[in-house]
Amino acid sequence: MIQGLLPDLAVVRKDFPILERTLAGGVPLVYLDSANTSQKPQVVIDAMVDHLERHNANIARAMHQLGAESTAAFEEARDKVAAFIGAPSRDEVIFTKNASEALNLVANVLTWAEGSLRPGPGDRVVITEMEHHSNIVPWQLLTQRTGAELAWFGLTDEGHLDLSRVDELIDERTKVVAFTWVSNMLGTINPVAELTRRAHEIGAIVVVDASQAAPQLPIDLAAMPEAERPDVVVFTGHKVVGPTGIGVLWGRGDLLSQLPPFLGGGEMIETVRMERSTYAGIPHRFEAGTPPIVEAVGLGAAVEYLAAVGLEDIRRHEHAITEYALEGLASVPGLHVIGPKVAEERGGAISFELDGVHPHDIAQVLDSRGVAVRAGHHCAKPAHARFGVQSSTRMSSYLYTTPAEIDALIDALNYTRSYFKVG
Amino acid sequence: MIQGLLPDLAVVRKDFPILERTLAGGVPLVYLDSANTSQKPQVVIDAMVDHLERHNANIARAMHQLGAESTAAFEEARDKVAAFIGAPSRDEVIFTKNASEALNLVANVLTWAEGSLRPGPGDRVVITEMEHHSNIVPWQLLTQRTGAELAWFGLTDEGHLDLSRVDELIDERTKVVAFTWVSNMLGTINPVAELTRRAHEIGAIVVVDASQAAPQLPIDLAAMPEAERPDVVVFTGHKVVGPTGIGVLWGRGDLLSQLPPFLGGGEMIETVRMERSTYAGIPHRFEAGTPPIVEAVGLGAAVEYLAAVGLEDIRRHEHAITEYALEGLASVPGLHVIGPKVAEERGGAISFELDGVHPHDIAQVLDSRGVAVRAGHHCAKPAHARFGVQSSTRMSSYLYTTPAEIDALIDALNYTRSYFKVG
Amino acid sequence: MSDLDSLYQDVILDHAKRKLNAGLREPFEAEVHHVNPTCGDEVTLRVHLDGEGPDATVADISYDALGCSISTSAASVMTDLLIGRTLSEADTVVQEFLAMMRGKGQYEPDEDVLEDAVAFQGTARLSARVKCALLSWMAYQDAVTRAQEDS
Amino acid sequence: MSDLDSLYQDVILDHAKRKLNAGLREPFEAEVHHVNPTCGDEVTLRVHLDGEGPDATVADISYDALGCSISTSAASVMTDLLIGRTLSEADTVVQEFLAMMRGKGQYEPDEDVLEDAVAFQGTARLSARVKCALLSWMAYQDAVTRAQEDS
Ligand SMILES: Cc1ncc(COP(=O)(O)O)c(C=O)c1O
Ligand SMILES: Cc1ncc(COP(=O)(O)O)c(C=O)c1O
Repeated sequence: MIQGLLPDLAVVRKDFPILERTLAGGVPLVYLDSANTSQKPQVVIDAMVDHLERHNANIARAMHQLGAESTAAFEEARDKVAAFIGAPSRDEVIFTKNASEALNLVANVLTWAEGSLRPGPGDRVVITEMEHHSNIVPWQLLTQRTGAELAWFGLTDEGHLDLSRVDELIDERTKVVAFTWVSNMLGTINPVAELTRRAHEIGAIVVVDASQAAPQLPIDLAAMPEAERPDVVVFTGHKVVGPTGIGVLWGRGDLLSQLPPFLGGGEMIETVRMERSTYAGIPHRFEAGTPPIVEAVGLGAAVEYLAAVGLEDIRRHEHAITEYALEGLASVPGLHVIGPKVAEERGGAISFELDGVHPHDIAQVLDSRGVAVRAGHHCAKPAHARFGVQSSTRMSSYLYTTPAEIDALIDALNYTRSYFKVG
Repeated sequence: MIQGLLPDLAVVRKDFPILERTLAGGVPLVYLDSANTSQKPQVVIDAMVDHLERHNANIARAMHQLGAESTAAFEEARDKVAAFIGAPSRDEVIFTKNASEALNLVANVLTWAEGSLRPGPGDRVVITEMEHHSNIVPWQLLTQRTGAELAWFGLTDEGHLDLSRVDELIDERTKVVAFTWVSNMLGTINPVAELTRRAHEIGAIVVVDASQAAPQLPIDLAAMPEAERPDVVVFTGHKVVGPTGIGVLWGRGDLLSQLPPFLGGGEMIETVRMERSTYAGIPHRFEAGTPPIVEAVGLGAAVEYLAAVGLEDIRRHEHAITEYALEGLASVPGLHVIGPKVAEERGGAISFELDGVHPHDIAQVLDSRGVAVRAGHHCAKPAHARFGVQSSTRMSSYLYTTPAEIDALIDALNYTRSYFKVG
Repeated sequence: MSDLDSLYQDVILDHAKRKLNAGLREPFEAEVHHVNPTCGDEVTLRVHLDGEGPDATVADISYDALGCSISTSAASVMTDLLIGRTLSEADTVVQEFLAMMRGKGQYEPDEDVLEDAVAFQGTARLSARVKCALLSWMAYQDAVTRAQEDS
Repeated sequence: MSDLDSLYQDVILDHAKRKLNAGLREPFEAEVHHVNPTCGDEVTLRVHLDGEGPDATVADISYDALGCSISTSAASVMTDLLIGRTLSEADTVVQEFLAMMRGKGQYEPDEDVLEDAVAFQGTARLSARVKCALLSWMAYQDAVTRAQEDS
């Protein structure tokens, strides 16, 4: 018996209508691409439908009853998201369109900031080699535009951050340290508290990409000692069983309040004259235009659902599945996992190579058996380059994944080897 | 009998589940706030539910069957939107999160552009006094950041653009002319072809905010003579019976291809190295991160629905309702419409003042009778300032609006007068 | 009483008409300008304090308000209640008003403290209008803070 | 034939192994580098033309490809088909190939024109893999355009 699985796994699976789907040839779906996007429980879909069919109206601006209902639903979603991550204040929760926008928002407002917040020539922005492109490109653009230097943590052969150069990278010149909590390619869990403490010692701003962490790790920002609490944490709705079209930026209130606006228009203003405008306080300052209303409603239902199942339990489940998967993958001849080999050090995304078969071809054969994985660079080209590969195959589990699905993956991988006559 | 109403109005209304709602006290909903956001037909909701329950996956990156289905659905939505506005090429259609982001996108990439596309000191950006804040603030930010001058068309007392200064405003110093097709406050329809021709003569880029036009005017970009076709046209999903969380930017391909990226990350890249990245072509270059997938599916269904009803018929319907509403409003003592008084010159949003009663108080009394209108500055503070008012009340109709609903509005306005004992 | 009548109680409509203490006056230690960004309602408000610390007296509150009957009457009621009190007495009233306005109509206000201002219980039930009623009260708090900072 | 077998036809797996004409060679008039941004597959491709205008001969196409069996075999098949033809003959083949790949499996390709390349009909049915098959063909078109621009 595998320890740590969700006790009600069969019930949880029933919450996700898509898991009943069959694919070409009548084969059942084995969805192992949750790090790419998660599936949605009925309760999220129903919340969205109810909103669209009964409460739809624009928010804030509308005084009528539908407007009040819609506004209440939107702002309750903010409360729910704040509770989900233990935000010290609900007004520090800003809705964006996805995690990528949230990261770009931070990089942009720092580019336009006045005074010492703006990195300039001689200053440094530090990222890591395991970042998703969405946490690389915005910082490349910022440093190109401001003249600051871009530097990064390299990786060890085991797929951890190489912290040996930490003193060189994080010194008084460093203005921003941005890194991922959990790698979407390697699965690595990074030492958020330790890195944040280091960065805070020299007064740098810490931006954490929690896109892969939020789905599977309990996060309680208010419970973190201030020195170890990042200044900004972002994640994306569609990976926490919510809809697309919404992301979350949490930021320390007194930092956000000092930053200039990102996009202009709609409710982000205090007053507008033709010559010049003044801007609203947070969170509205950073929410230009009609926000993702029905998406917020869906996201609120999503994080409530995850909280009801229990993040600790989800974490344990992911851990059990990951351990089982690592064992299974180790049994496939010629298969090499890239990243930490121990479940304790990683999240549920596992990338691997299979000697003699290109990831695309693996994914294709797997797909013919209903097993959905991702093949490619997973928006982490530098991390692939670091390990000398151009692409990889990635399986990623979630709270609805069963050991039987892992068995199906391993079977399909062995079948792939025989199909392409390798080994 | 009122001429021009949709022949199947009763059937159309049945398509919109929310119209059956009753409000506090059992009064039926009279929704006259469609310029703020439109209601959604069942077919849009169903398309979204079907996607979430059966086809949900991330796009582009996913090789598996769900991924292929989801990608196909997303890209078909692009085709449908392209058809809806008669885009010369479907790759010129870019999905944003709303109209505000689309306008900010343009202003931002022009700010970062190289060479002559970037407005600089000595150059001019021209807007108008009737713009929505979302088409003012981005240009204020651009001109503050680049040192270009911001100038604007004033308004006539009738609520039209004052074109008497056109030669002064649009000359060889002018780099960008940005204006709304239909005003969300005054209802005014602006002369897009004429202004665009003028601007193109001196080589300026023309950006048109079609947020209020797309819902009610047939748009066929390919059919416009090139000299009169704007370079960029934007609108927002939630006003064309689609969901929130999605907007549309159409831009001339050879212009967009010369512009730098807006947000960085995800699929907007060609290749990423730690030092530097190169970027994908359009439309992907401007779609960083996971796009609004289920929202695109909903928007595709929405514009298909509008096309099936027929934009010409919708236009005629709006016209008939507007004419009927203008008559009704004229019958209320002490009521003053702000903006053109003739239906021919305007869209279906009608703002007005009522002597002795503040717009909020009007909206409140109306709401107690189920009539939902908007009160405030409608994100058009400068236009209000122009007419010496701080706020106004606005009714706005759409394809589901009936003459009986206009009657209900007029009754409620008369009741408001007696409630507050004016006149 | 209908919802509408409980919102527009006579006390409120009366204050909206009479606008007690309206107009900007000298002397003052702080002037603030607050806007309700959603609707554009505005208030410019001045406070004049007499003395220092919590025992200082609110010698005057003068204002210029543009807004709906809820927001203008709230300014009128507030100035009528607070002028002449000590800062700490005034704060008790303000806190009670805030508690009522944030109570969604569930909070039982102390009528002895709020006097005419209890009429805003009907507003507290309408989330969209709460901001209207709070506009001048928030401006007052802000102005007092600034007046104290500067002294 | 299963979908999988119709995708991975022997011809294709064979070309993926043999990689005809692989490796970068001199002389060449143009070199291009194309990437499939979705998956990272890459090809560097050179063309060497002999003569001018549509009657010029495609004297050589050399390449270095990193990718799946579909993308590498497509490069192999293409070079095998096009080298030695005139530009206009080659273009006929390219157009026929593009038509088939964009036909979602519905297009009836001319086997006389496409020869081994008809094996990619199975790929045309899988929208996610069409880009793999097209990578080197698009690179070839681009390279020819550039070679002609520069001459
Ligand atoms: C004319 C006009 N432009 C822009 C917008 C902004 O649209 P969104 O809030 O969806 O970005 C609106 C609607 O609010 C509008 O009416
Ligand atoms: C670690 C990480 N960061 C950022 C992102 C970007 O998320 P989105 O595409 O929703 O913006 C992802 C997912 O794609 C991710 O895995």
